[in-house]
Amino acid sequence: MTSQDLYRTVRLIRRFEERAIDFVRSGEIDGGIHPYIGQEAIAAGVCAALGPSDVITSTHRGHGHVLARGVNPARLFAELMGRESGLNKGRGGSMHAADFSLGILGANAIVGAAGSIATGAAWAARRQGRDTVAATFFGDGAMNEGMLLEAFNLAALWQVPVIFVCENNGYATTMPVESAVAGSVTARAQAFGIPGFTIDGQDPEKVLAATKSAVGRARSGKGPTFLECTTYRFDAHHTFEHRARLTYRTTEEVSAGRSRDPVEIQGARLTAVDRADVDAEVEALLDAAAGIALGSAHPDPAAALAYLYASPEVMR
Amino acid sequence: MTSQDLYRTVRLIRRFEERAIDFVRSGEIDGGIHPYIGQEAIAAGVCAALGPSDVITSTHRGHGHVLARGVNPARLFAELMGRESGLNKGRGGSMHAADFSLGILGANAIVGAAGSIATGAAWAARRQGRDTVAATFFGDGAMNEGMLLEAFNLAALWQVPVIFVCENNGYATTMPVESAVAGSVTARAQAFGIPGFTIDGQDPEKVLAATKSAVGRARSGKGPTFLECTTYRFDAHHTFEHRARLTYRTTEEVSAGRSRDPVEIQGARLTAVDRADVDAEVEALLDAAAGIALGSAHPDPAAALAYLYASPEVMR
Amino acid sequence: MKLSYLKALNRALGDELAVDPSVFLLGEDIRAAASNVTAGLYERFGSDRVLDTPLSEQAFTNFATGAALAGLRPVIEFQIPSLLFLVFEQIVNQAHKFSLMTGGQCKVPVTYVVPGSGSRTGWAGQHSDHPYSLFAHVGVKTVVPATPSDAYGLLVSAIRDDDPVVVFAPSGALGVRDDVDFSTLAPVPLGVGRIARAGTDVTVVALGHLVHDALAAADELSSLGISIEVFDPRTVYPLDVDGLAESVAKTRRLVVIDDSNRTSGFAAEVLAVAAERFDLDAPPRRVTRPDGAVLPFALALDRAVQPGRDQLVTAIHAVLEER
Amino acid sequence: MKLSYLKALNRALGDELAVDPSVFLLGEDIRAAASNVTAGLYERFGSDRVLDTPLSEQAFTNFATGAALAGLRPVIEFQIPSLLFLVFEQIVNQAHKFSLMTGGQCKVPVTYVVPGSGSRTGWAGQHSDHPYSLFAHVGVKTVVPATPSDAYGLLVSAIRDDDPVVVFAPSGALGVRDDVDFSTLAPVPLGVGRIARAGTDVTVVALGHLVHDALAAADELSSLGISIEVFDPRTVYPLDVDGLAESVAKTRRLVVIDDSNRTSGFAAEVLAVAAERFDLDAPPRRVTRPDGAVLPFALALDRAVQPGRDQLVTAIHAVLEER
Ligand SMILES: Cc1ncc(C[n+]2csc(CCOP(=O)(O)OP(=O)(O)O)c2C)c(N)n1
Ligand SMILES: Cc1ncc(C[n+]2csc(CCOP(=O)(O)OP(=O)(O)O)c2C)c(N)n1
Ligand SMILES: [Mg+2]
Ligand SMILES: [Mg+2]
Repeated sequence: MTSQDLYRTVRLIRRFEERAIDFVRSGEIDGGIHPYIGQEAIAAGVCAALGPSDVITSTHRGHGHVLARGVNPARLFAELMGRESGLNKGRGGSMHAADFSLGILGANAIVGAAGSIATGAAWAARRQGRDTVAATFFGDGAMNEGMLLEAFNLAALWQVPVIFVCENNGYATTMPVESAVAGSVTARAQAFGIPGFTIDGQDPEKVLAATKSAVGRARSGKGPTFLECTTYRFDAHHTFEHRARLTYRTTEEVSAGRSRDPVEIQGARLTAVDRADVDAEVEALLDAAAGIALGSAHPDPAAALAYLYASPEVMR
Repeated sequence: MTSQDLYRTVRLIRRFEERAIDFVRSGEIDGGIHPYIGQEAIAAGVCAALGPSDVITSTHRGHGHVLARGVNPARLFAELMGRESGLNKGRGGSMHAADFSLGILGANAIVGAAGSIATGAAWAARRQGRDTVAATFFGDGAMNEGMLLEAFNLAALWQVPVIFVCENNGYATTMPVESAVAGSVTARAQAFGIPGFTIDGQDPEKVLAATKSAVGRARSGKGPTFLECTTYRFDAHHTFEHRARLTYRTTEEVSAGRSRDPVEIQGARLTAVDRADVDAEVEALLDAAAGIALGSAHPDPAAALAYLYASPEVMR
Repeated sequence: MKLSYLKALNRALGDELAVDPSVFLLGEDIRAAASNVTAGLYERFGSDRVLDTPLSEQAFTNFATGAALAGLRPVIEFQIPSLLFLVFEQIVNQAHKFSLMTGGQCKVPVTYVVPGSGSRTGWAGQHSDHPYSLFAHVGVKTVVPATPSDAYGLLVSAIRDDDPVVVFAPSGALGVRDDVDFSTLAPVPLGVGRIARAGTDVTVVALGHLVHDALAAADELSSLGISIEVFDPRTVYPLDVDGLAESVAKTRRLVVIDDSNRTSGFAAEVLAVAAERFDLDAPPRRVTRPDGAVLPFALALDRAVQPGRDQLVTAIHAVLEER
Repeated sequence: MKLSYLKALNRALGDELAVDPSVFLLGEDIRAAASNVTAGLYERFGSDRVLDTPLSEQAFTNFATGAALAGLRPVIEFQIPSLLFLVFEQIVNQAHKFSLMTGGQCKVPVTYVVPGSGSRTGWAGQHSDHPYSLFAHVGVKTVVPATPSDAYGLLVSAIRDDDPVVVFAPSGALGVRDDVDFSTLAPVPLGVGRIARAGTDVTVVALGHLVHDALAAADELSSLGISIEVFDPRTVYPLDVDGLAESVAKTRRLVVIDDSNRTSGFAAEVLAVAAERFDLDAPPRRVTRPDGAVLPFALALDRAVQPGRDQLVTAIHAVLEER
């Protein structure tokens, strides 16, 4: 994984999200998205440390995770647009993007839910003799969900090869982390006997390095690791905020947060020429992807309940 | 609170439970109980530190808590026997004994549920200008319930005057605490910024002392305290175990556990004469209580749904 | 004056906070009023009365139960209908059961409000449930107001009620506006339905946003000379069976439109009551979500899974033709 | 040979563990087999196949979903029916929804077993629920076997099914024994009911332990010359409507006995189907728990709240007298 690869990923996510926001505005994407802008280094760094047989779970703010894991951007755009060619055939939308062929067990719209799913998947893979490591993403808000804390316990008890990646962007919607998380984020994981580290979530290289050692631990049977990645959400909690007047962050704070931009941090590690090349490459990729998505078919409403059951004969 | 008072409480609980087990055997109590035998020092010590306006919540293994808080043993026996004169008019049974006039907000049959109820009650009392402290009891098994861990967070964030009393008796039914609790019990509370202490749960005086300082903290606005009281359950998880052949503790372990008996530990602090006096007093009290309970009326099945709603006109 | 549904909820909360010091609100992002339901209330009543919670639904639901046991009247806002699944134990097994289990020693006057229940454009499978039938089944008082005036009046009654009450504010109704004189806003008793439109040929039972679909269908059919009576029970549980019986006694034909799944949903209950007690001239019909429904993201699919006006009109024709 | 209901469940688990290496069990105290359902299985299959869990129901339910996504077939034992309330989100909003939401990329073959559902003597308000109608309503496959052979056959089918399935083993049925040749034990397909007793005058629909009450009532009434057909749907969802229709076409009279609450319960669904589709000679009747039922501890009160044989006989007489 070169600096250039990491840059490509963060740049891809950034530009994907900016285009997705445009598609929300233009009405091509119904209902809006939770933009990942500002947090790209985390997805890029974590996924760069994973191998092909590994699995991830994602969140409501999940486009970055699945892009970093290598999904076809055309199929992600198509999913956001509810098209049949979407990752989930248009059935999932922004909060459920999944690609099981890449080990993406799905984004999850319930905060704190996916940690235990990832833990179960990693345990099951190991029990079947596979060398799988799971990485599960969640926000600072999820640290207050009991079901996630329960998952820490299972993972620690059974030495499950899972990496808990907390993206601490300072807020759960409008709730500041200091008003929501008593004690400290890493202490919560450490209390379960899980090694917990706080890392700079704006720097893809740092995230990659930390994840690499966590993957090493997991693969060698040493169990879970917890990574708190400090970061900042540059944009709205959700695009609905572009229309609502929610005041919970000062403009000074937002500017300060934006000043440490993962795209710039990683971009600065490339020559201007290389960077321009990657930028052009990403733009071409996304132009093509958006075009494919916009051109692809809408699913047939008659098949609205397709895939509801594994055995379709259930329905009356 | 004298040594004699504490002894009276542990002795009362012990003998109450022994009689209750007899009533289960004789069929006067339907369905069985979770005996508190061996853990009496905790209920006695904690409740001795509370004042009249304080509140407690209890558990499936709750007779000791409510007795230590001062309920009329006749009404507790009557509740276990499903009589109209029972604490809950025979509607609650062993796992739900409540006496709101004494601030007993109920035992709870769902492990881990009551901690957040106690936290809410304590917060509400304070908001209404009352000087209330809540003590909430739970087992080592409850430490793995996310909803309890969530309660730690709320209590710590909002500096709620609540004392979390973990009775670590080494097992959740048949599950040893070492196989169930990764990390450490107190670390879990400390991770939320709650001062957490491990104390000898077999010695009523030690429990009382620790609770006193926790009550002091709570009353002076310093928020929650967590007390891990190490103890041992002398009898079955539940009286059904008297009939089932569950093997999860060696006889050596059980003997070792029983060797530190709270009744003996506290009894040794009394003169033989004083001790015999208390014993006789307790026996007389329980004789009378059992007699009252056995003689009291069964509720009318026609009123089976009484108290279902605050406004009875709901039912059709 | 125009009153929107959302503003009606907001006004009900503000009025109750003002008149009763034991009322307080808790929930996620209610200080910033992300859903708009609590707009201005933090500024007006302060942090002791409008309590922003961490994402700890189970604990804060039980916290509300505890606060109720200690004498307060908590109102919880839930951002998403499926959060009620997450706190199902806390509502159904705790709050609901305390009164009977303690032999009447206590009351648990907690109100659970879900603004934006049912399908919301783009929110997909895990955010589009409408679980009012579940709460009715377990016997928790359950309210689904259709209009701003009812939203106001039923929410006020829910808060004043001494039992737990769940209030669903369907996203499909949030945009509705009433032309009302604010001074006439008043509590609406739980358990009493209303005739949303009088008619003689068929009784259509509808709840929440579907009342408006039923009214539209009635308009459409009136041009064909078909006279529809729209009965809005307002409360799912307890159900106003007498009001329903009165309507059906007149029309002798019954269709229910219901945004829950078919099996053992609200419509099933209405049909069961009909089977037991009503004399009908044709078998009744229900228009519901399909069994096991999970709402797909793509908008046309999401719509295809929800009960709609076309199906309602078809069902009305069917009960008119049969027998 | 005599086969007890409990042993049948145990045998089904043992057989499936033996034939399919992807099957594994998890739950509380299943190693020591506190409920007896897993007796001997830890010794036979070891700790990787029989996994004792901490009290973390939400996490281990999702853990099972994750394991299923990774290719295993988890079976979870829940000690108490109300634990299903605690994991309602994890079953209904997660396991159930994965297939549709991912566009069919995955399956979630998890089985949830509740040995001892419904009232158990002395366990009182929070441990005596029978929430099968809730799962049927949301569309999770739901099974309530009445006999040991069915307990075996339906549990095997549940484990082999590629969707989540909830299996309720009513405490009132755990003591039932069948005289069976063990070699005849076989899977019983989900969604297919059975005639537990043939008759001509009234169809009584019953599930689980109530099948035995219905059979006893039928015996009692046969001495009065009344011929009862007992229809046991076995699966609450999907419901064998065709089997039911066939029975009712013969008897033209219908009573349902159901251990759930009345409003929008299983009986409501059967009556709704009857109202829509069946020609009956008398209004159907349902015998259920009362609405909002919380089971009081005192035994006589607990019994008074449960649907019983006397009420069933009264209801049967009622449908025979009317019209
Ligand atoms: C259990 C649950 N509670 C509430 C919500 C509504 N909700 C969606 S995102 C969000 C904030 C999440 O904050 P955090 O975990 O920090 O993630 P971030 O949005 O900052 O990425 C909330 C409250 C939800 N989806 N699930
Ligand atoms: C949430 C929940 N899960 C499981 C049970 C069943 N159960 C009752 S007591 C118990 C063990 C509790 O262990 P612990 O908390 O250590 O308390 P102890 O019994 O040792 O006093 C279990 C599993 C329950 N009542 N509630
Ligand atoms: Mg956040
Ligand atoms: Mg214990």
